[in-house]
Amino acid sequence: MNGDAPNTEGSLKGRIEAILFVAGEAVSMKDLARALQISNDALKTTLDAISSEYDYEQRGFMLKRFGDKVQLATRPLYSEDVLRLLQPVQQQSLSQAAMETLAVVAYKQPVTRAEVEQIRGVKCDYSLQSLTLKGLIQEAGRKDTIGRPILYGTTDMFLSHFGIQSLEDLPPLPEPEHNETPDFGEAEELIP
Amino acid sequence: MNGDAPNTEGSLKGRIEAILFVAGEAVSMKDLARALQISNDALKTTLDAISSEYDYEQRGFMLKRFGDKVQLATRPLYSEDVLRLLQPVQQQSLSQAAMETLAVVAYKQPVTRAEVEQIRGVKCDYSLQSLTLKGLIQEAGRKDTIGRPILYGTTDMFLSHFGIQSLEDLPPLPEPEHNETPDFGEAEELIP
Amino acid sequence: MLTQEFRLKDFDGPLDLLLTLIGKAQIDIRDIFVSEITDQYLEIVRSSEDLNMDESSDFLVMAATLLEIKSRAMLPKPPAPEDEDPETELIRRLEEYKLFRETAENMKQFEEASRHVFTKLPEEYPLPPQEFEITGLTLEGLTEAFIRIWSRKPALDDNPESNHYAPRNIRRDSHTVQECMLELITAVKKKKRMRFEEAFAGAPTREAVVTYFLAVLELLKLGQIHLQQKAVYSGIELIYGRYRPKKEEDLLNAAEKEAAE
Repeated sequence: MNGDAPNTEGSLKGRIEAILFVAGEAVSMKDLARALQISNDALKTTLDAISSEYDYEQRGFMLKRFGDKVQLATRPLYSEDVLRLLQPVQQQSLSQAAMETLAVVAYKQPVTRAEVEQIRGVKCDYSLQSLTLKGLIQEAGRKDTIGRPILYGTTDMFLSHFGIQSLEDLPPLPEPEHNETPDFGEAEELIP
Repeated sequence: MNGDAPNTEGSLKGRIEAILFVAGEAVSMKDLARALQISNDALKTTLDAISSEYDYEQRGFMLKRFGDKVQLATRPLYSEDVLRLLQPVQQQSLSQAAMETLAVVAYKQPVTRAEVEQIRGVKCDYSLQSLTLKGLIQEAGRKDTIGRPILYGTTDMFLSHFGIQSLEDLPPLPEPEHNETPDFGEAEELIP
Repeated sequence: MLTQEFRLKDFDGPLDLLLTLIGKAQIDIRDIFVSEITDQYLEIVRSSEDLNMDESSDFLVMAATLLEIKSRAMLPKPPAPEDEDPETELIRRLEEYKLFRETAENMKQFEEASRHVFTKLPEEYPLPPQEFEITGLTLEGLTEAFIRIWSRKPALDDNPESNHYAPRNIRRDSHTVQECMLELITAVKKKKRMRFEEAFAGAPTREAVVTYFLAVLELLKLGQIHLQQKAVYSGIELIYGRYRPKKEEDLLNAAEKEAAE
């Protein structure tokens, strides 16, 4: 800290801070100097001092200066903290339905909704949508067939959630009892 | 200034400042501690440090603390500067009637309308209603008696309106003038 | 004249007014009652004709109390009463009220000080999409989920031997509407009339019931049968052929109706 000794009348810095804080938006230097009844040069010097003080101490605020204007703003360094307060991360566990859908997408990707539904035997619109919102799956192109349905695949966030580097690290599926491995290509033809 | 050495990751003080600046409104200590991922105690210590730093340096800001909440606000010392340039909306002061009703509620809470009226000697429906609308008082349960009348108590907004941290900061009730006269059995309970 | 300085709307009630009068006259609360204060008080009550009812009743109570006190003071003292006499009670209430009025005054100073504190509005901060922290995700869970689907599948199939991915046979519907119509119309034609329930006698399954019902509706539409119910809730009968009114006017009405349509 420099020699900004406290005194009963407050400090020029304090006066400027109070004004900029309440203003919220950018204030013109001209208006500021007039309100403080000081010269433009004196104002500039003090703004420089405040600015470097904020920067040096890495305060939560910084002075944004552009053109003739000056504005109090938050330091970008702390934006994550701000976000964490404004939008706390929501903890959720996956429902059994969502987990099954995710399993199908993970092992059979890229896969269409109809294919997932056929394997699970139930409608999967909701769980596919919810998994997409949670960032675990995403659209991975379109299938070159009638209606060009969306193909789903897993995301990088999926890998990181399961702590694996690539899809190859997924545990192998146990062999089905009937050795015929499912063939999805043909499965569609079942339905005339 | 104390040894809040700048570092590349910023400081806890800076993080708190940034959050309070963006929030504008009062933030609960619980939410703040969660966003910062620190303990309540660590938060309290840091808030105390920020607060005394601001006070010592007579910065433009101060920490307004009431109930479980904390808010960044301007130092009253600089209110003239703020008013001169910005003409912000000043909080309205209460009417005599409302202030008296509020005083009774503040010191006797939880208290029923009938009890307030008994002390003030007039009907208080209107002032109780208007204080409730202003968010200064609120229903604080029901009295376990005939008719189960509403009990009134003060709110956090009440603390904020009077710039105090807790009910303990209220000025003590003045001593009755004639200590020996008449029967003040009840009146003694007035003094918290 | 002291009383003319007071305008009633500035006061919030009798206690308030009384305290103000006491303050103006600089008289100890305990010495007020037979003094000129009561006169002033009554004078105010008398001179204000535009009091509203609530205020008036408050004032009347206070006036009555004061009058009682005044008349007591003029009479020889009766033996000490058991209850708190009105004078003591009024003093007590005034004292208590006075405390709160002074406190309200103190609180005003706090309020005034806090009026010089300003806050700012929240910043508009663009928020990224909501982040979820998903708990309980394990690779084991993922494979288990897949196995679960696997093991559930055969049970759903018609043939437990086949797995889900083997070709399935899709059977033809056992009952078609046409078949049911033919069956029903043959039966009704033979019997002339038939109970509604009887029409479904040959339906072994829920699907078949639906098919027979559709067949009844279809026959009705084509005019091959009509339905008759003798009273509300009584049995419905299927009758062969289109409904033909017996009376001439009915016939006429029906003809008109048909023409209108």
